[in-house]
Amino acid sequence: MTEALNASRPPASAADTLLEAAGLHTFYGISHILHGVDFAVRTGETIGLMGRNGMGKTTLIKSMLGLVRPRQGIVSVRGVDMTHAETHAIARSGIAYVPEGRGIFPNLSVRENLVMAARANVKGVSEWTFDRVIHTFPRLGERLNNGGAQLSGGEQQMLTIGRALMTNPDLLILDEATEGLAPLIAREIWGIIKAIRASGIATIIVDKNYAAVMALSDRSVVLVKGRVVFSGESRELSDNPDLMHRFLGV
Amino acid sequence: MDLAFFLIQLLNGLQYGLLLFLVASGLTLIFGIMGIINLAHGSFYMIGAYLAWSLSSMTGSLTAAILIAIPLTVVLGMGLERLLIQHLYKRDHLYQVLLTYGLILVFEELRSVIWGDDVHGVAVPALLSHSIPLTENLSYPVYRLAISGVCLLLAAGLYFLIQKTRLGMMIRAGASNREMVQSLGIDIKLIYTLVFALGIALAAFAGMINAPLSSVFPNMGGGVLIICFVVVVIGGIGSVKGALIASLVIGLAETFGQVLVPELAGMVVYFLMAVVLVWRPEGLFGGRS
Amino acid sequence: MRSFRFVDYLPFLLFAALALFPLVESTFYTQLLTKILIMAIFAMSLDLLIGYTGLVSFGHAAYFGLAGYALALMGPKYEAVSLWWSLPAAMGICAAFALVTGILILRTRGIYFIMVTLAFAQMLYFVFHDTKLGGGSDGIYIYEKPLMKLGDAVLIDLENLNHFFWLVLVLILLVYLFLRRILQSPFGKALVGIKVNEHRMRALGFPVFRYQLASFTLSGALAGMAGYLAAVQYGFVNPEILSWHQSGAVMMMVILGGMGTLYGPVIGAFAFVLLREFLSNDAWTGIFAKHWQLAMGVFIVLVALYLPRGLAGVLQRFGKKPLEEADDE
Amino acid sequence: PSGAALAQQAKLKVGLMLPYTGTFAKLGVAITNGFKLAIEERGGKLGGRDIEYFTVDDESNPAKAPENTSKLVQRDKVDVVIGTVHSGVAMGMAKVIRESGTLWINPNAGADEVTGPLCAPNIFRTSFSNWQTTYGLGKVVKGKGHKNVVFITWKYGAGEQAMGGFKEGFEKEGGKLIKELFVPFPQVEFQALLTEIASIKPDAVVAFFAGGGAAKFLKDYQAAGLKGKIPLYGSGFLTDGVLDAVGDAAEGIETTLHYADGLGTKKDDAFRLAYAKTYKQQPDVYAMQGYDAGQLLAAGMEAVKGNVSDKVGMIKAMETAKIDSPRGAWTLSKAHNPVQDMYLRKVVGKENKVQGVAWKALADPARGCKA
Amino acid sequence: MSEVSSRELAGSISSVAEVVPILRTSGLTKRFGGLVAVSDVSLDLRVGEIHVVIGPNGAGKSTLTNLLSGDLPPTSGTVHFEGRDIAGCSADRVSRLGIGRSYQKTNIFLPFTVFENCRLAAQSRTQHAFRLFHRAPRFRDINDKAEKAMAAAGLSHRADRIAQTLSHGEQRQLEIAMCMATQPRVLLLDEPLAGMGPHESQRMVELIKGLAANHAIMLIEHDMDAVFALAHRLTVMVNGEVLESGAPEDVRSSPAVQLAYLGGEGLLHD
Ligand SMILES: Nc1ncnc2c1ncn2[C@@H]1O[C@H](COP(=O)(O)OP(=O)(O)OP(=O)(O)O)[C@@H](O)[C@H]1O
Ligand SMILES: Nc1ncnc2c1ncn2[C@@H]1O[C@H](COP(=O)(O)OP(=O)(O)OP(=O)(O)O)[C@@H](O)[C@H]1O
Ligand SMILES: [Mg+2]
Ligand SMILES: [Mg+2]
Repeated sequence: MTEALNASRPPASAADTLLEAAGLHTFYGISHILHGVDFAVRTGETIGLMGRNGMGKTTLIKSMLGLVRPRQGIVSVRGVDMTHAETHAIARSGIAYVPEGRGIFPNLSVRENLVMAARANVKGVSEWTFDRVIHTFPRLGERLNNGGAQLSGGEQQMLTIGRALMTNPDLLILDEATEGLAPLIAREIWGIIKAIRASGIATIIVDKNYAAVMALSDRSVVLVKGRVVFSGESRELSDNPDLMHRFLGV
Repeated sequence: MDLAFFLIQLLNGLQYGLLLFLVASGLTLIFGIMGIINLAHGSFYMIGAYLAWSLSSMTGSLTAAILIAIPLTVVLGMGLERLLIQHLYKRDHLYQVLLTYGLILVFEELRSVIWGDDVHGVAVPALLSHSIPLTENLSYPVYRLAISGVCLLLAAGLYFLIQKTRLGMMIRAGASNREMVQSLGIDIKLIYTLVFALGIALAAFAGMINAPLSSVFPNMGGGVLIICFVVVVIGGIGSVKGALIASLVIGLAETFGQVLVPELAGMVVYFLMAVVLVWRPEGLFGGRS
Repeated sequence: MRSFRFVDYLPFLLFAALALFPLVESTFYTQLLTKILIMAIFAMSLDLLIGYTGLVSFGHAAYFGLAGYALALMGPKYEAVSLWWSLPAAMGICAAFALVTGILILRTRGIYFIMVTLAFAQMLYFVFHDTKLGGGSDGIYIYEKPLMKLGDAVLIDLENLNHFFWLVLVLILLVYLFLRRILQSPFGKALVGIKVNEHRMRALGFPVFRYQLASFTLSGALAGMAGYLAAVQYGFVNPEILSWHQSGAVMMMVILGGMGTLYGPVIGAFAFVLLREFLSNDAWTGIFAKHWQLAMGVFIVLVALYLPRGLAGVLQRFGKKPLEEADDE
Repeated sequence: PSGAALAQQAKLKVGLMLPYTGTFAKLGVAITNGFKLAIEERGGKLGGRDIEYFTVDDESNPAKAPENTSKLVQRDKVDVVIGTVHSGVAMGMAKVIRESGTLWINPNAGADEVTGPLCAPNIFRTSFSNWQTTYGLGKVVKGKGHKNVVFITWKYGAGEQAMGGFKEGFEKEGGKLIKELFVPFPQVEFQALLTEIASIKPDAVVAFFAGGGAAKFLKDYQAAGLKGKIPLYGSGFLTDGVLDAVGDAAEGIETTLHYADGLGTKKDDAFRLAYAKTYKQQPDVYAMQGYDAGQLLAAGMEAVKGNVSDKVGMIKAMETAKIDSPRGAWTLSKAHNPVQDMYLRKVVGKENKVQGVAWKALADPARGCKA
Repeated sequence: MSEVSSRELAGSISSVAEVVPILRTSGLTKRFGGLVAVSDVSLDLRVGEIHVVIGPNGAGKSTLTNLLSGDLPPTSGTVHFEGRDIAGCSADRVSRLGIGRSYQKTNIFLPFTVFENCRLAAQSRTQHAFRLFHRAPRFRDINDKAEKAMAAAGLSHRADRIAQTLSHGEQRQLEIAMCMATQPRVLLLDEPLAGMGPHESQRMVELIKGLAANHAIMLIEHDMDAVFALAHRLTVMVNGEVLESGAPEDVRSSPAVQLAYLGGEGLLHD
């Protein structure tokens, strides 16, 4: 199965780079977190971003989204420099973000959480609609009028993913999207990611389930202490227990 | 108390309550929905009243004055949000308290410099200047009733905006997590600027259409400030419906308080607030989470 | 190694300098300073709530004013009461009032808390404003200042401005040391924990309500001390001293000065009173004196914008550590 | 040079403690103007001495009153304090003034106590006591044939005192005050009580309000349809300074006050002309009271030839002075409150036109004054 | 004081549990409006036993924890702790009785240092609370407890970091450390491994295993590897009800559980 997944994707050319970060240095106050990180996602590509706790995965994502301002380096979307663009502008260019620890709006109902985010993609097409999201996560359909804070942890997670899909992104960034999901649902999420991938939407996956990540992604990037220590085909990594142990502690 | 008398007092109370809602509507938006503590709310109410007075004495018509003044207050609101308020969203709410307290002083003094310290009146538009007789010696001014109508419209409009439109959802979402809203591709900064300006304009608008009833005088904002907060809080923060009901309740309580327990009339509102909040710590309609 | 931190010793340096003040300056400024110190005590008591317990009280003047009225109504009209018992009694009354109201008020949180404190204060305001209990809206005089005697000897003559000043100075130092000590104790740490994350504190097993109530009561009592002194100073109380304007003013002092620092509110009290003094004095600001509110307003706006920790934040640059740990180790 | 001569060269320090910001700012300015006009008319000197002014904005805040007063008394060491508008502030001033013994001329605040229980040799008033503004009105209202009357005012000291004065005067004439209505101070929502008035159907209504509240009351009274059905009377403050604001809502309303428009006396005309010329606006009752404060001070200063240290002499002169005021000549009662004519005025257009004298040389009873 | 049925005895054969449950619920029910989030749940916890509760999202696991910890009052039913009914007790009472919990959604003191977070937690267990005139950092016993808790959760190297500046996973570790610092006898752990990487998870699993010796532990987890590594007893909840409860192996093979929760578990795992 893993074979098939990887084989179906021809390597993308550099020309259709969707999101790119070059030489990022990010600080929180005086602590230097990212040390010159290069990172790129091409159209339709799925990337697994891995690393142990506190290595800078989330920081990298936030730096690219303008939620944290890198002190050095360039972020560009489809070749356009967006280093200093506002977060909403970056998001508008077709990027959706599922943050770790969720980020639902507790004072909005489930329905409102979804509806407020609805947007067509950059080409004006809406593949993901309210109905489709509810169909994907029937559990949410049963809780439409619950406040966001009145959901179980896993329901909140589904809501966040559903909300991101409502923006019809070209690139979906999932930071620990399966955290707290029951195996069955987690499997569903992986299934959805697979489907998303098949539909040509690019994804960045950060997840503790390294096996699933590597199985689903075209390429893997591993961070250690804010530096990219591995970047290449996922298989390369998964086939090399030594690397796995050195970088990921497994 | 005979029945007719009682009914008229009931009308008084409801009408006064609607007036309160009118004045508090801007605060419902800025404080109740956006979560910004704006002590200068009364100042914008005052500015509205003074604008109504000075522009209507220039143009000779209150309607014209209002039409000119509203864009002015929107611009003022946008300017303030961009220049000042915006920098405080990430900080402790109490800095908003400090800043808007400073603004009260600034606006009060500017008012004195620009418009002086006199008491002024604004004429009721001729169309609405008659009264409807209720009893042999009591009648009801049509203008008051007209304002009540405007209040109800405003309440409905606000409710629709906040609860039913996507914009309303975005505003509410922004109050809980701005970063997340931005990550969804929504320019929350712009939205907040506009909504803040709308709130300011509402406060000023209340001052304008209230000017013929209340007259225009220095410090007129100070008196309404607290009562507006009381309205929003009793109703439950974030609830337009709550604010409306709270204003009606307060209107009735004050009206009947003055008649039935005149010695305690001053306290009635605060007593009511204390009771409501001790009984329901989140206000009448507050707190979804 | 314990490094020398300027901020730690500043209060004591200031204290020494202030103690000499009446010897070199005229009565008015001594009196003004006395008043500032009284407000500073008041502001510190509020900081215990706002800055450390996370309870923003917008009705703190209630306790301040109540103590004033307690003094005015406590003694016989034309005879001096003894400070020995009247001050504790006034503070006790405030503490009791804070305890009782606190039990009700502490059911609410956040902005609702702000408003219920206001409500209780306003009710008290109208009690004194609308009834003849304390002279109605015109207020009531305290004809004789309290006496501080030991046996038959008068220890401190409160009619003497300098003596009164020194009394207030000693009291503020005591209050400061007292609060500082308390805030470094486990009790104080728990209060800050409650401010930051009440829910978690409860889950950790802290009886949050009791802590809050203790803090509220203590704060009320200290506000009462300030109110008592304020009433003594001018021998006059009227309902305005428990109006929301007064509550607002002291809150501004706390925020302006810097919450959660204890000395911040003291700075705030100085800044608030002195600045107004300076700006509205035409000997200094000439024709602009008439528009002092404008300058004051602009100043406040600028502080809110550019000094994220209030005026005390400027001082903290000297002491290296941030807010939370500024007082231990 | 002798001490007295030295004193003569130094400037006379006059402290003005008045509201310059807030609701009463305009009154503070008018009083200041009036006072300064009186001084200017005397060449800017009193008793041969130049004047140095010290101003304090009291913000109409009673809580700050003692402190503000001591600013003038202790910091600036003024010879005389002129102030203030708000009765509550005046109460706080009295405390400090009585202790320091500084000369105080009160150009407005009408609290009965100031020239009652709190009276003192160094305390003077050139305006009125709250009692005075309505006592004479009792006779007027009764004289119009009204028997059962309702009084409405804010619930605060001044309102209650004005009501007390009216009640005393009215019931002495055989009238009956059937209801006392209070609005919480400073609220301006009158509808409930207007409805109550309509249901009581008294012969007349007497009101004590001022400033913005007065304007609103007059308009509401008219809008409720009561105007023209139940006659409205009041102390003069009801219709002073608000006529521009209320349109025709005040037309025809009769009030009593110690001043009025169109008195037509030489002194008044001269005052009005001079004031209008200097300040480019019409004087009002507050300006007149300030002006008289200046005149009273001048009388004292001239008697002692500028030697303020002769306090006894100065007080004596002021006590016995006959002030030639725009309102008509007046003298001081034993408690240092003006003994003055109360005019009956009627609103005609934008003026409070004088109708006659409601009470000749009315003196405040100065209850509780032991001095 | 409580009768122990033979079935229960049989169920705990694999564990080293004491026979008498320290905490037991019966008929525990919680309604939110029309929704019955927890329905008639009866289970018990024993010292020495790890009782794992699993179930689909929204099954009511966290709500159950909230009922046991006093965060929510039950609609009906009882919670007996050492024989006395604590249903409806406030959260702080329950905590002081010796029932500690961690939160699924990180719930820590963000502006404090890691050490201060743990110190506060440890402080809650002491009698010093109202001793107003002693500096808090001088209490040795408290400090020691805090240090130990940090070490156990593998956070010692972060002791002086402000909690807000920790990464997500580190915050999860702190969450556990704080729970430990209160030295409870009963531990209610709501998805403690969520957000932790495999390496950190491994350490946490060891930690929990070690704690089992003298604690009663209720563990909620979705990480099946951890679940089966730890569970002495397994309860599956679905729609607020207990679907199955017993020895892990038995439960695992139950078709109902397979269908409702596990699915074809491990498809992507290998
Ligand atoms: N707001 C902040 N201020 C200071 N330091 C921070 C902040 N947020 C994160 N850090 C630090 O930056 C480093 C990287 O954090 P980041 O959140 O990017 O890690 P991560 O790889 O996403 O880890 P995890 O898997 O635990 O989520 C960590 O050491 C963390 O302590
Ligand atoms: N305060 C509340 N009001 C209304 N419904 C609620 C509330 N809290 C929880 N719920 C609902 O109760 C159900 C049980 O929630 P709970 O959090 O206990 O689930 P859970 O088993 O912990 O799920 P997860 O594994 O996803 O964390 C959910 O469907 C949730 O939507
Ligand atoms: Mg992360
Ligand atoms: Mg859960």
